[in-house]
Amino acid sequence: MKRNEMLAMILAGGRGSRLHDLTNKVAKPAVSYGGKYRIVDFPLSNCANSGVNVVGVLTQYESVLLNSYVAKGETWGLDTKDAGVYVLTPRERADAGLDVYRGTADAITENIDFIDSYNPENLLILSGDHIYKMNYAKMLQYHKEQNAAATIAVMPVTMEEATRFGIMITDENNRITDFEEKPAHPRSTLASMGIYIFDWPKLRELLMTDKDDPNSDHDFGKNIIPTLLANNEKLVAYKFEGYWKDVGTIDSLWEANMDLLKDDNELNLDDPTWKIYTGDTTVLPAYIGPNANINTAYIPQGSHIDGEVDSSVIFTGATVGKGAKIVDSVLMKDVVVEEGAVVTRALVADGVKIGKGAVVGSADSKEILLVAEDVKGVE
Amino acid sequence: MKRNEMLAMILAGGRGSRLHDLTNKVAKPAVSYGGKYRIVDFPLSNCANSGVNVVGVLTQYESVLLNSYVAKGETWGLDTKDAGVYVLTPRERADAGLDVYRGTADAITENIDFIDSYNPENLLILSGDHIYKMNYAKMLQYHKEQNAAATIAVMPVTMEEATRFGIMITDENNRITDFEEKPAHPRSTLASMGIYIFDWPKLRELLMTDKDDPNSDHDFGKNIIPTLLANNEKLVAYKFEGYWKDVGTIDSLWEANMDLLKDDNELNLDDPTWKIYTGDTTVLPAYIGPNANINTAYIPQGSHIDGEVDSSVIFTGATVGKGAKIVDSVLMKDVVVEEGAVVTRALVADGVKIGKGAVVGSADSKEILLVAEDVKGVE
Amino acid sequence: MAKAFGIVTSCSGRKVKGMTDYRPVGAFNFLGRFRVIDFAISNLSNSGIEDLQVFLSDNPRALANHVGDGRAHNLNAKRGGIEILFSEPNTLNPVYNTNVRAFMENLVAIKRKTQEYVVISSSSAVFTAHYDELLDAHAAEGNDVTLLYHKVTEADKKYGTCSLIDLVGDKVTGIRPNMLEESDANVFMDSYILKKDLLVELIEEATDISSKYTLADMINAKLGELKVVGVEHTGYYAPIIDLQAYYDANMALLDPKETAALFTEEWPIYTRMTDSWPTQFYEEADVTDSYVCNSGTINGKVSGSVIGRGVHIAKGAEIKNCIILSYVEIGEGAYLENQIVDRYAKISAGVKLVAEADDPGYIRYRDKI
Amino acid sequence: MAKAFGIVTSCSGRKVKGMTDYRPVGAFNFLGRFRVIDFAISNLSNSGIEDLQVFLSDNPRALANHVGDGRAHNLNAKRGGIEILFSEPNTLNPVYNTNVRAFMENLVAIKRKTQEYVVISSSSAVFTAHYDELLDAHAAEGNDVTLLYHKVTEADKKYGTCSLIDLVGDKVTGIRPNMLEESDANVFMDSYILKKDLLVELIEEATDISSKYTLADMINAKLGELKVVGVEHTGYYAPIIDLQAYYDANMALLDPKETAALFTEEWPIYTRMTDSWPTQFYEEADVTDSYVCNSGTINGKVSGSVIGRGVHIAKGAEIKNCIILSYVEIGEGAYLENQIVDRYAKISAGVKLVAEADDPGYIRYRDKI
Repeated sequence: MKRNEMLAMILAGGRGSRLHDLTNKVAKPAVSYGGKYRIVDFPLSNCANSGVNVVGVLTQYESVLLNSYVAKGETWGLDTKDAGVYVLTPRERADAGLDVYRGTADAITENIDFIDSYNPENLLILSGDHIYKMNYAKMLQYHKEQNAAATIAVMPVTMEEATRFGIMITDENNRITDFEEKPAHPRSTLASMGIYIFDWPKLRELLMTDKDDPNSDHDFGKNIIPTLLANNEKLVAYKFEGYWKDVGTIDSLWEANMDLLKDDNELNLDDPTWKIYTGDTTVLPAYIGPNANINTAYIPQGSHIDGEVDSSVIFTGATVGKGAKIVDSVLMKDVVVEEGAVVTRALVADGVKIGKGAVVGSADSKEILLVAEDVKGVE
Repeated sequence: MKRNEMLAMILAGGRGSRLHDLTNKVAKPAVSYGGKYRIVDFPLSNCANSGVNVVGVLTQYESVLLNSYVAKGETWGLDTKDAGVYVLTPRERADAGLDVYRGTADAITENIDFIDSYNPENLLILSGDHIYKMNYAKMLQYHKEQNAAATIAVMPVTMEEATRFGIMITDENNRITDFEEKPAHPRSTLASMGIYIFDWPKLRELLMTDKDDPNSDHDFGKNIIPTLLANNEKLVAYKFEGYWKDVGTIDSLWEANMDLLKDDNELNLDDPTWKIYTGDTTVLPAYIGPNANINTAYIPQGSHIDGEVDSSVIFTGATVGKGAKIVDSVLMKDVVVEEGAVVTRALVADGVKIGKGAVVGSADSKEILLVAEDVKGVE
Repeated sequence: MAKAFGIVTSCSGRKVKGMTDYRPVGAFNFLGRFRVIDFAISNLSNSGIEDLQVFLSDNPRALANHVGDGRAHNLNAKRGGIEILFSEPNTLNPVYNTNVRAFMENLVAIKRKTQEYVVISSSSAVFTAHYDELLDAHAAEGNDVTLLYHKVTEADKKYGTCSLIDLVGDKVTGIRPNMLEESDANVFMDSYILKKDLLVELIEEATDISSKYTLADMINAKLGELKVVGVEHTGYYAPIIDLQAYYDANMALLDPKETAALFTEEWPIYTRMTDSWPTQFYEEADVTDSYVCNSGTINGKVSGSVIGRGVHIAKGAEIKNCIILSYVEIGEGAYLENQIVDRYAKISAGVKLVAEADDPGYIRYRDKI
Repeated sequence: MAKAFGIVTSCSGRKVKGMTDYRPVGAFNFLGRFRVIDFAISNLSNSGIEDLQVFLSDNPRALANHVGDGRAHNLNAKRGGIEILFSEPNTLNPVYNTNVRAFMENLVAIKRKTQEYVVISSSSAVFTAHYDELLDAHAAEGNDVTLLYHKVTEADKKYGTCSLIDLVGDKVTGIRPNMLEESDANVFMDSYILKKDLLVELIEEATDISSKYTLADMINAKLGELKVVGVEHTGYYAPIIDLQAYYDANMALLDPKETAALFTEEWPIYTRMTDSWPTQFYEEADVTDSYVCNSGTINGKVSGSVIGRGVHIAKGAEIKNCIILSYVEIGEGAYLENQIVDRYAKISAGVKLVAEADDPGYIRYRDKI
C-alpha cells in the first residue's frame, strides 16, 4: 500500500459498560481473549497484515494499560518508518474548550489535524471490539474499483439476526440504496460490520458541516451514512464471509472463546499467513503437572495445570491447582484456581483468585457467570 | 539500574511563549537545535544513557508533532522490554473533571496513577528545554548515599547571574539549608538547574496534601521544596559542572547554537560514549556545490550549500543558494535561502524560505532576529 | 555506560550426536521454547552488560538469525546491542579451532571496544550467573582474572570434555582437562572476567606460543604472574557436551523445583518471540508431567516429556520421557520412549521407538520414520 | 501479504583490488553513507517485498551486522524481515562458487517460503528498480522468467565480468559472457523474477548438470522451453565489478542531476543509522563540489570528492577527486588526488599521493602512510 493511500482509525470507545466489571480497570479493547490475545490485537493485526501502517486509536476513557499497550507499535510490526500506532484522547485545542467525543463521527472530527498530517486518500474506520480476520487491502481495492464515496463491509445474517443489526439494502451491483437500523421487518440480510472506508476529502467536508449541526448525533450510522445517501453519493457494500463476532457482552465474549475449541473453528488463529500479533512475554511452556487431566482445551505457554480441564480456554499465567476442575469456562490472564475448586460456565477475569474448594458457576445457569473478584476458599 | 529504581518525568511545559513564533506550530521541546537535534533529545538521551528506561513526557499543549516524535522510543533506544517513552496529557479521569495542569507539581499529581503503575523508589523530574549532558545514574547514587528526601542538581554561577536563578544555600556537607528565588542579594552562587530526584513515597504523600491546598501554586520551586525544608527533610545539592543552557529565549537558543562552533565547546556533541540521539533520516551527505565558500560552520547531512557560510549553524534539509551569504546565523530544518540572499545575525525557523536577493538581519542588531515566515525575494 | 562488554563464545568443533550436524550447540532448542545461547545472552543482558560480541563458526545461520541485533534479548540498541563475529572453522584439523584463533581473527573488533572490562561466557551451557555482582567483586578485589566453576560429584562419569580447576582458597592453581579419574571436582564453566587489555595481551601471547593454545591454556600458563580467582557457581548448571547431557538437562527441569530455581521473575531468560498461538488439546489428550509449547495440537498421551512448538500428536500416540522438538508430527498410535526427535521429523502411524533413559534415541532433522 | 519474497545474492569470489580483502562488494561504502547492498534491499522493501533472504559468503561480518533483521531497511518484522543465509566459499576452486551452489546449500530455507514468486537481486550493483510494477507485468504477461538488462555503449571497455543478453523483441534468445568484443550491448543486471517453484526446479536441475552452472547458465539452457523476457532498465546503473567501476560510480554522482535521478523522495534508499553529529567546518576549510558526511572535522581544501563519516582533514591538506572512507585521518599539508582511501587509514602530514582518474590509487584499510 502506498504511503498516503489509507489511514485507519479504531474507535476504541468508552468504558464498555455492557462488559460490567471486566472493564473496571481496563478499557474494553484491552480485554483479554483467546488464551493470549487482547481484543484490540485483532483490528491492529488486520491493519498490519493488510499493509495499513498508520493507525489512530481513539479512546475516551484513557487507561494507562491500553495506552502503554497500544503505544508499542512493534507488537504488530507497526514500527517501521512512516508507520505507527497513536492513542488519541480528547484534548485541549487552541480554538476550543475541552470536550469529550460526542459521537463516533465526532471522535474523527476532533482528530482532523492528526489525519491531515498524513493527508490520506482514504480513511478506514474500525471498531475496537470485534473479533475477526479481514484483509482491508482487498476492501480498499474494491472501494477504488467502484470509485465509491464510502464502502461498508457487510455480512450475511439470518432474517432473525437482522433485526439486531444495521441493515444495508443494496441493488444488484452492491450499491447501497437504503439503510435501516435494527429493523423490525428487515428488507435485507446484509448486516453492517461497522467497518467503513471513506474517501477522505469527501468525509472531511461532511464532518466539517456535521460538526456544527445542533440536530446531529455526530454518529456514522445515524448521521453520516444517511447524509451520504441523501446526497446521492455512491455507497457500496463489501461482502465479507468468515468469522466475525462482536464481543460486547459477557455471553458473547465467552462464546467467542468457546468457538476456539471447535475443530472446524472458522476464526483459525493457527494460520501462519495471517497471524494475530500480541504483546508476547518471556514465559515457560505450559506446565502440565502429574495430576492433570485435560480434555478439550485451548492452553497457552505460561500456564500451569495440575487439575482437570474440560472444554475450557485457559490464558497465559493461569494456574489450575491439583484436584481443581474447570468446565465450560474461560480463565483469563493470571487467574489462580486453587486445589479442589470447581469452576463451571464462568468467565474469570484477569488476576482473580478462586480459593481452595470454592465452587463457582453452575452447569445449568442460563447466563455465563462473570467472576471479577477473588472468591474465598471453603476450608 | 534496577527496574523500579527511578522513573523520569519530563516537564515539557506549554507553548513556550518566550520563543514567540517558533512555537506556533511545534511545542517547545520539539524545537530544533544543533543542526539535527530537537531540544527534547537532550533529556531523553541523558535518560537513555543513564539507564533510566521509563520516561513520562508531560505536556499541556498537545502537538501532533511532539507526540508522534516522542512516542517512538526507539529513537533513544528506549524501546526495550519494560522501557518506554509515554506522552502524558491532561485527561478525563473517573473521579474528576477535565483539568489542565495548575503547576509543575500538579502535573505530577495528575499522573500519579501512571507513576504508581511502575512503583518506582525515586522520581527524577526534568525540564524539557535545557541543553546539557548529565549522568542521572551518578546523581541517583549520590542521592542514595546521602539518604536524601530530595536531591537538587545545582550549578555554580557568577554572583551577577545568581540574581536570575533559584539559589540554594548549603552547609559544608552540601545539605540545603535555604532556598531563594531570584534573590537581589544572593547568599550563594549555586543555581538550581530544575533537575530533582525525589524519594517517591515521600513526594507522593506531599503531593496528595498539596493537591487540596487552596493557597498553593502547586509548584516545585514555590511550594514543594519550601515545605520539605520546613519539614526538616534532608535536601542535598548535587553539584554539576559542564555545559548547561536554558534555551527559553530566541537569544539563548541562538547562543546555544553558536556555542557549537567554538573549538573548545564544552557541550561536546562528538563524544561517542555519550551520544545524543535524534530521529534520524535517510538523506544524502551534505552536498557542497561548486560555488560554496564555507568558513566556520556546523553542517549536517541532508543540507545543500552552494553559497557563502560563515560562523553559522545549518540544519538538516537546509539549502543555501549560489551567491547567498549566511553570517552569524542559524538556519533550521528545511530552510531555503535562495540565490543572492543575505542572512545576518538571524535565527530562521523550520521550513522558512528566504527569496532571491532578500536581505535579512543586520550585523549590528542588538537582538537576534527571528525569521518565522517566508521572506519575499527582491527581483 | 556499563564498564564491561560481553563476549559469547561458540564451541567450534564440539559434536553432539546428530544434532550438531545441523546447528551449533548454542542454537539447540532448550525446554521447548528457548535456545541454549539464550542463557548466556540473558545473563549478560540482565547484568546490565548491553554491548555484546557473539562469535559464530560452523553453521552460523540459525544463531545469526536468532540473536539478530540483540533486541529480542532486551539489549538497548543505542547503548550496545549484538555484534556478530565469525571465525572460519578449520575443517582440515579441528585441533586448531581454539577460541584464541577466533579472537585473533576478530582482534580489531575486540580492540575497538571502549569498555575497561570484558565478561566472556560460553554459548553452550545452561545456567544463570549474576555478572554484575561478579564484576564488582572482581574490580574491588583487584583480580586479574575471575573464573567461574561448579562443584560436581560425577566428574569421572560426566563432564568429559570440560576442564577442571584446582584451587587453594579461592586462588586458581591449575586448569586441566578432565581425565575422568576423580568424582569430586570443580568444573570450569568457560566464563571469564578480565580487563579488555589483558585479554588482548593474552590472545597475542597465546598466538605466539602455540596455534593449539586456548585462552584457558594461556591463563594456566600465567598462573604464576596473574591473580586468577575462582568463584563457585551454585544452582542449576548443565553444559551441553553430548546427547546424554542435553537429554538430562531438559529432563531435570520437569522437576518444578529445579525450574523455579533456574527461571526467576527478576532474571528473565529472553528468547525470540514467534507469534505463536495456544495449543489445542483434543478429547483424547492425556498429558501429565510435561512442558508443552504453543501452536500444537495434542490428541494422544504424553508423559514426562518436553513438547516443542507446533508439534502435532495424533490420536492413540504415546510419548513417554521424550524431547520432541518443533514442528514434529507424530502419527496415530505411534509409541516413543526416551527419544529426542529433531525438528520437522515425521513419525508415521504405529511406529514404535524405545530406548533407555541412559542412552536416549535420536531421530534426525526432517527424518521420516 | 506480498505475493513475492526476495533473494539478495552475494557475489562470492568477485575481487575488487584491495577492498574485497576486507568485505564483500555489498558491504562497500557508497557515496559516503550508504553501502552498496542498501540499493538492492531498498528496491525490494520499497516494492512491498518485505520478506527477504540475504545470502552471505566470504567475510560475512560487516554485512550480517549491517542488514540485521531488516528494521534499518524499513522491513516490517511481522510481515517479513531479513533471514541471513550462508554459503561456504569454496576456497580450493572459486569456479564452484556459483549462486546455484549457494541456493542448493539453503534449499530447505527457500522451499519453506509460502509466496508464489521470488525476485532475485544482486547485492553488488547500484541502481533503482520498481519490482512491484515488474512483478505485476511478469504475472499479467504469463512470463516464466523476467530478466532486467541495461543498454550500454562501452561493453568493450567496461562491464568485463558481466553477462550480456541477446533479444528478439523482448524475448531473451541468449545469455552469454561479455567477451569485450562489442561496444553496444545489453548488460544483464543479475535480477530475476520467477515463480519460487520454478527457481527450485532450476536449481535442482542445474546441480544435476554441472557444478559450474550458474542460474543464468541454467536459464540460458532452457530458453527453448521457457518464456524468458528481458525488461530494459533505464537511469543510473553501476555494477561494482572492479576498483575503477567503484570510483566512477561514486564520482558520477557528484553531478547533482545524476543524484536527483537515483535518490528520489518516493523511493528512499535505507541504510543503518549511526547517531552521528554534524561535521564541523573550521576557518581554513575550503570545500567545493563534494559530498560530506557527518561526524567529521574539516580544516583543509576539498574538491570533487566524497568524504565519509568521521573523517578529519587537517589544515593545509588538499583532497582532490578522492573517495575518503569513514574514520580516515588526513594530516596537515597532505595532498591526495584521485585516491580511494579505505576506512581507518591515516595519511601523515605532508604526504603526497597522486594518481590518474582512469587508474585511481588505493590506500588499504587501517594503513598508515
